[in-house]
Amino acid sequence: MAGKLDLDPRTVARARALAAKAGQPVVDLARSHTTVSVERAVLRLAGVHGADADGIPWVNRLVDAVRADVGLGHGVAVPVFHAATTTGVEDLTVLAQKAAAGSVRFDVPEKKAEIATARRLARRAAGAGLKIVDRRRAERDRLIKRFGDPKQRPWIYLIVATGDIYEDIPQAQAAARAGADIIAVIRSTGQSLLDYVPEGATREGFAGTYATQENFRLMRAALDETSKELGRYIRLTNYASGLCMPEIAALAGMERLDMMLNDSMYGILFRDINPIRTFVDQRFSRQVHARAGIIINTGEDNYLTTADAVEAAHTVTVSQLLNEFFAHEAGLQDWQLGLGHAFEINPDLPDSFRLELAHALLARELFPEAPLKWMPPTKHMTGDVFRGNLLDGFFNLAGALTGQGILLVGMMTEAVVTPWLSDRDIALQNVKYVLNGAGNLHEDFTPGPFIRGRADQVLNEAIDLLERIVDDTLMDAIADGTFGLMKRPADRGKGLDGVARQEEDYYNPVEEML
Amino acid sequence: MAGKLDLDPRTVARARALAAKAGQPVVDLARSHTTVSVERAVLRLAGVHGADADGIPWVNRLVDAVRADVGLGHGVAVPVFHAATTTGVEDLTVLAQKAAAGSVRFDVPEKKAEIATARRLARRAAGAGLKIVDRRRAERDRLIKRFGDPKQRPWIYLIVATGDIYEDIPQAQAAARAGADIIAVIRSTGQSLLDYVPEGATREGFAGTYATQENFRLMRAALDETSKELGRYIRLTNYASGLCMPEIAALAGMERLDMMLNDSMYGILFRDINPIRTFVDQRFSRQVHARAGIIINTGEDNYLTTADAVEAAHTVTVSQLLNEFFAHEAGLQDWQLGLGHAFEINPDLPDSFRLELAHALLARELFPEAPLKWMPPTKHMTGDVFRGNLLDGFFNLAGALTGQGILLVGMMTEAVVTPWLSDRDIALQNVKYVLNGAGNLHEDFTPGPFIRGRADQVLNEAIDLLERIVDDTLMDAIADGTFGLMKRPADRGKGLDGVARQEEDYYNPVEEML
Amino acid sequence: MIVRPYGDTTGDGMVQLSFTLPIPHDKRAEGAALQLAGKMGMDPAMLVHAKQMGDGFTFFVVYGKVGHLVDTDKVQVVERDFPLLSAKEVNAAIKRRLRRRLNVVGACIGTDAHTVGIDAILNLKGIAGEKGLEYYSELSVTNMGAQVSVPELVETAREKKADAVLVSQVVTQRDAHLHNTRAMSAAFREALPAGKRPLLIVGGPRFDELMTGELGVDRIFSRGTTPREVASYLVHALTENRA
Amino acid sequence: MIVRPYGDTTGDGMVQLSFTLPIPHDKRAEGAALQLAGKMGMDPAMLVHAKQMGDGFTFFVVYGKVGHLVDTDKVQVVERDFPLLSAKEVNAAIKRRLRRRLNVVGACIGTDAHTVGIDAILNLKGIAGEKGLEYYSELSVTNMGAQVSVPELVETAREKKADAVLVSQVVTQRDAHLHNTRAMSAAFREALPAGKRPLLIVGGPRFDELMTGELGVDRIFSRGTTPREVASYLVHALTENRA
Ligand code: B12
Ligand code: B12
Ligand SMILES: Cc1ncc(COP(=O)(O)O)c(C=O)c1O
Ligand SMILES: Cc1ncc(COP(=O)(O)O)c(C=O)c1O
Repeated sequence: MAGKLDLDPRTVARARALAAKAGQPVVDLARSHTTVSVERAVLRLAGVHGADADGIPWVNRLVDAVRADVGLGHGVAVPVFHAATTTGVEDLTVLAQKAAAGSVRFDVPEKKAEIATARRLARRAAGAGLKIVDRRRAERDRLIKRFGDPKQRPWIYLIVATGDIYEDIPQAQAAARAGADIIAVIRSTGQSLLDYVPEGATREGFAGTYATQENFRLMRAALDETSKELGRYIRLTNYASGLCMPEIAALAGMERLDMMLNDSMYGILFRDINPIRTFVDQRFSRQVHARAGIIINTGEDNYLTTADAVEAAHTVTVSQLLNEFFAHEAGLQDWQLGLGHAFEINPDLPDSFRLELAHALLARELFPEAPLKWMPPTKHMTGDVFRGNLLDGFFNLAGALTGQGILLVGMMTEAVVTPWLSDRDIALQNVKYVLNGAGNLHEDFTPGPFIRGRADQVLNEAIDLLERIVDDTLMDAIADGTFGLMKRPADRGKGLDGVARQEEDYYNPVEEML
Repeated sequence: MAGKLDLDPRTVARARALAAKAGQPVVDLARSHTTVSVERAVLRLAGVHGADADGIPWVNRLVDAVRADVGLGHGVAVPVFHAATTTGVEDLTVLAQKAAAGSVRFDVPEKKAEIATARRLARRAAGAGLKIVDRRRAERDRLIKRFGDPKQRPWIYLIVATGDIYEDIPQAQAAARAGADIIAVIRSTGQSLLDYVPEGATREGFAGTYATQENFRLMRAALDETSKELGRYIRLTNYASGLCMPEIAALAGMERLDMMLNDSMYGILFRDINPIRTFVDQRFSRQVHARAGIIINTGEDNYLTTADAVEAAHTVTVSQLLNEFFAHEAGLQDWQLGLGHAFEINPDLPDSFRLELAHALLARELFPEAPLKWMPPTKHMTGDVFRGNLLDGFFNLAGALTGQGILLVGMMTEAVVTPWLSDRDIALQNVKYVLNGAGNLHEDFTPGPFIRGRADQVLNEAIDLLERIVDDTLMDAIADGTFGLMKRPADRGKGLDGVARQEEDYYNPVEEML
Repeated sequence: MIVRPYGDTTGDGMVQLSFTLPIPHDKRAEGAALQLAGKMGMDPAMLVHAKQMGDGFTFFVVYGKVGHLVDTDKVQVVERDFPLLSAKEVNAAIKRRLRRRLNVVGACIGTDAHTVGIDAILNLKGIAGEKGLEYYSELSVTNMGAQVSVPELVETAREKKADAVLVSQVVTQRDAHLHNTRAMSAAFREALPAGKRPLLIVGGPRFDELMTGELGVDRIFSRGTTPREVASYLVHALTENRA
Repeated sequence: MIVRPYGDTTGDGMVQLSFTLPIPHDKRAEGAALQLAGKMGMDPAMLVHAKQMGDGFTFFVVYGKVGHLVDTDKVQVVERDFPLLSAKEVNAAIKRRLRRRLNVVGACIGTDAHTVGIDAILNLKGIAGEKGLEYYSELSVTNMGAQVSVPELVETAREKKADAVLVSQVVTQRDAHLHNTRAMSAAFREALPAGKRPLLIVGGPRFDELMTGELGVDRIFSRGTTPREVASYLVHALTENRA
């Protein structure tokens, strides 16, 4: 598939080098900070679970208590396990309950031996969590071997979002039976700004269902059944982005989710989360994903819902290069990089479809080993559902012609409602028609000067922008509205108070083992 | 556009030579026969018009009277004009009325001078009719110069079919405003089996509106207005095929229709009209179209509604070659040959879209100068209107990719109702999206081995079939169900009694002047 | 069982509706569209798309909730009230009970020239992998083809001593299929006394199978009919009820 | 004026309808679909498509004629009851009548993060070629962005001495937009006495503009609103009625 654009390898190499240069300061920042959510993720892996009567998880209570006593900068592992030893309360969940009741105080031991003991215990506990993650990964490998991967590329990705996990399950199963390879359960609006992960099975989300460990478990179990029934392993996706990225990543690893939405900048741009908080959280969460064998999906498509898809095409490329750099740095392999892009050019623009092909092919050829995630039209969808289904058909065709890896199925009711059962069925029928009837059309697709020229232009604009970012720093670029027209200064945004600079003696048993 | 398939010019030449060989005996047959409708067409051009109280046109009454007295074999022109001279009734319509009342008898004059006089008068009268045709053609040229041709290829062809000419008119105008370049008024079901042309403005057709001279006039006048309003000449189409092909061709010429459905075999196959009747009628009608500068549309698409579009692909090619041969023989130029073909492959077939491209491109490259008419999916359309609109979109794309000349716009309600106003609007929006966004995709379309191989295969199958037809005669092939699975023996079918062998002294002033 | 339409949650009652009103697009037109949706029982109704077409028409798409309940127990359907037989069983039943071949005459009447449907039922080739009635050795089939006039049909039915007449009607504009069917059944009633009248069967994709009484026919077949169903019905109606 | 839906002939009353019923596909399900169409006033109704989805659901497409009449004179719409002013006129009117800048506070409230709509109204960039309210020299605009809580909004409005509060709501699932708007207007009623309360304006693509009373707001703007309309309304409501 690669090689239709004749991209100059030196230009490509230069783009990558610039991205690394632009990204490195952010990596340094991430390595030198921690956040409440990173620490809670450690405790979740170490076995803390459940929530208090108000629904606030014990991990939150525990981290808040530690933080009140000694701050976050040392990491919570040592204070917590030290307290466990000194109090003799080995069950951390019980410890958290006691801490919440004010009957435990935390401190950072001074003695080398005490530190060593606390660290050892922490490592053992967190190791047990990672072992679950490893077991889940092996289980996935086994199930894929048994049931098989989808027969075709792109894999077909469908959204379920009733708000009620018990409605979601049959809908997801129906979607899989109708041809979906990947089910994504969209979260309730607003969850990404909760600084905790809700607990239990939930039935009351708005335009999405809460991401909880129990919901993950229920849906994964249901899809395992369906995988068996269909003889095809159905992947499950959820969202890491938000204030709880690291924790959700840990839960996803422990419940065998297969893909996670995880973008290095989405939270900053589209949820107004503090940039530093996001960069720290995304790094840790990606390390966990790497370990869990989870494919990440980045969020470049979102830029084109606010910015113009032609004018801002190069910002997508820049962001993909940055996401790739950050992902590699966190240990993710190329096959785990579901880099995002989207079919969002104004359909009234002359040659709009060919411009889409140019952009999609550029991404394909810049990241030949990555399972690119191709997002459907949303911005230019209207209440005209007949036209909507047509646009989605051409989106599907562009996906097939340019060899995309993951196809998020577009819905004719995009501008109207979250997908109905029948919308999904109509949409899948659309995908099937296109892939079956025209899926091999790439054999007859040899981009001419228009498409090649446009791809070159976008790549060059991306390089120009990267040069500017290298000069000004990525943080400033984000503050200036470079991506998706959103202006997000580094000292603003939600969740900044959950960030702490790592002290000399910062210890994180999970990071150590990743 | 041409040359993407690398067809072997010798193979193509061989196919054409075979078609000529297969068609010649039919031409000989057509030249040696006449029909009631050919003779009525002559009289219409000579100025007979109107109908009796039962709605039976005076041309029918007159031809029937002549026939009863002297048979058809001499042509009606000489007996009629001889009678006009001898009775002194110069107005032929009055003569027809008298003939119907039984007060005139016809005979074939014996004297050379009488014959010469009758022929001269006939020539003059028919010449006046042809002059109207010529004037209309010049008028069209002028209007096209003034208002311009459509800006894009393919031209967009839309059907109107309310059954009521006064509903048709605003709908046609709305369609033109919305982007149609060509308006076709479909006829009422069953009109093609009427052995006369109804008179006057009509409001009671079933699934179509009667083709009458007055309806032609009303619609053409309305579209002239709209052409002016839009600064784009809107073409008008109707149907010649049927028992009255020659007459309708004459009326179309006199009322400045721009295109006519006119196939050499459609009437035989799909209306069970006698083969000889059809071949005679089509030849004369095409001579009239040639004079009128009318583009014909052939009906190969229909085969694929009854036969399978993949199995029978080569029968389409054979029929196109035959239609071309007959058309050239009748004096039509390449630019007047709207040869038909259609997007009718079962959409569930793997690579169905690429097979469509192969077939469409084969037609394109076999007839590079002809404005091919590309017909939308009908057979595999269902009540699922959402899927229908998608299929139509891919049909539009195939049309653009393969450079079709005339695009008959598909309707999402194909399997439900004759098109609603809103169906046409949705359909036009579909066409516009595809042509605007992907109309130039042919630049990036370079058929690979699959498409090239399929085109070759169809062409070779066509040659094999033509060889068989040359051996067995075309009449036998038609009798055997070669086209559209319809079996039509030469001695059966409707309208056979309206055919007569030409006598030695057969005279037809119109044919002489064409 | 009582059910409601289902969008994405049990009981949400959601439906999609589109239509054109013969008025230009403005706020009042949108209100008019919502008024219609309201009269159809949509509440709340969301007008999600409005587009003017030409001067005086506007197309609307409306989504919304209907309050109507659907009671599946009150649904009237023409359920197959006869066993579905194999070709062998059909032939055997006719042989045993009728002791002669059963005569079938088929046609598209009126100006309708859509023969694919009736051919699918009658011709050897059949449809959907099932052979047509010509394949059944105990059926004698006359397929008159398209655009057959009612008098011709009656004449042929009489001549062939038809046990059953099968008529196809595909064009429905201005209710052509209903008019033609009524004309056909009336002609048979007029031409033949009750006992001598063949079984009248009509078929086509847009018929309502409940309308037999109104149309004066014995049975109506609609979308997706297969030859076996028709053959089985013939056996049931002609050898069980009558013979 | 009395009108009917238009398919292809005046007065034909034709509409298209689609929906899902939570039952498997069989003849009874088709009858159930027709029953629903009948209850919606479609007669005759043609069931033209039915497709089972999964085990227990079937999707239907129905075409048919509705008898309902639409009376355009009875349509209630919120017509623009104020003149559409240019930016110049807006500024001049505020200057003349208010003698100070008019304070506007805008936000997406609740968990809604769809800022494109409110940004289109407020930000300089505007929409559809029209500049947003920030462009108007006599308007002082505070755009609080997305996911703003109601208490924050009330607080900011008080602090900025807002003359008008502009709230956007795009997500409508489970009527979130209605709940959030009601909560917002209730909070303002609670926090501020009648005379001190800012003008409450809410907007979003799925609002019904007639619901102001029910939602406790002064005005609702829906699909396709432009900044000029909003500015003109502000002038009308704040300088004419109140000042
Ligand atoms: C093929 C076709 C044609 C072919 C017909 C060739 C032929 N020899 O039959 C051609 C190209 C000639 C044609 C022409 C026209 N057609 Co046409 N055609 C179609 C098409 C594409 C498919 C119909 C078909 O073959 N279906 C497949 C068969 C197997 O299905 P079926 O007929 O439903 O039959 C099944 C059942 O209904 C049942 N059944 C049917 N009959 C009977 C009878 C008995 C006794 C029994 C037991 C069962 C039974 O069993 C069958 C097997 O399951 C439809 C659109 C569509 N996709 O449906 C339009 C369609 C039917 N045509 C239409 C029209 C208007 C025309 C024209 C009148 C247009 C014109 N004015 O020129 C012409 C003229 C035809 C005429 N005089 O009748 C309209 C009818 C609109 C309406 N509802 O009134 C349609 C719906 C297209 C449209 N949207 O405009 N057509
Ligand atoms: C862009 C977009 C996004 C972007 C938003 C970026 C941003 N910064 O705004 C992103 C990608 C982040 C996003 C995310 C989500 N989205 Co979203 N999104 C859209 C999309 C594609 C376009 C919306 C848009 O920008 N329209 C253009 C603007 C200009 O139009 P407008 O909002 O109608 O505004 C106009 C008028 O309504 C009016 N107006 C609006 N507000 C106001 C206020 C006032 C005071 C006034 C006077 C006028 C006014 O004036 C404006 C100009 O004319 C729509 C689908 C669609 N095509 O409509 C889905 C859509 C709105 N999203 C939807 C959903 C569900 C979500 C998510 C909740 C999904 C999830 N669970 O993850 C998330 C989360 C967002 C959240 N927490 O709210 C649904 C809502 C379904 C429903 N009806 O309930 C939609 C309809 C898609 C769908 N079918 O599922 N989305
Ligand atoms: C990368 C990424 N993360 C998260 C989300 C959704 O997040 P939220 O739950 O905040 O709406 C998206 C939505 O498109 C996304 O692209
Ligand atoms: C060549 C040709 N002539 C005529 C017709 C229509 O003829 P009728 O009026 O007999 O239905 C068609 C219909 O598709 C056609 O293709």
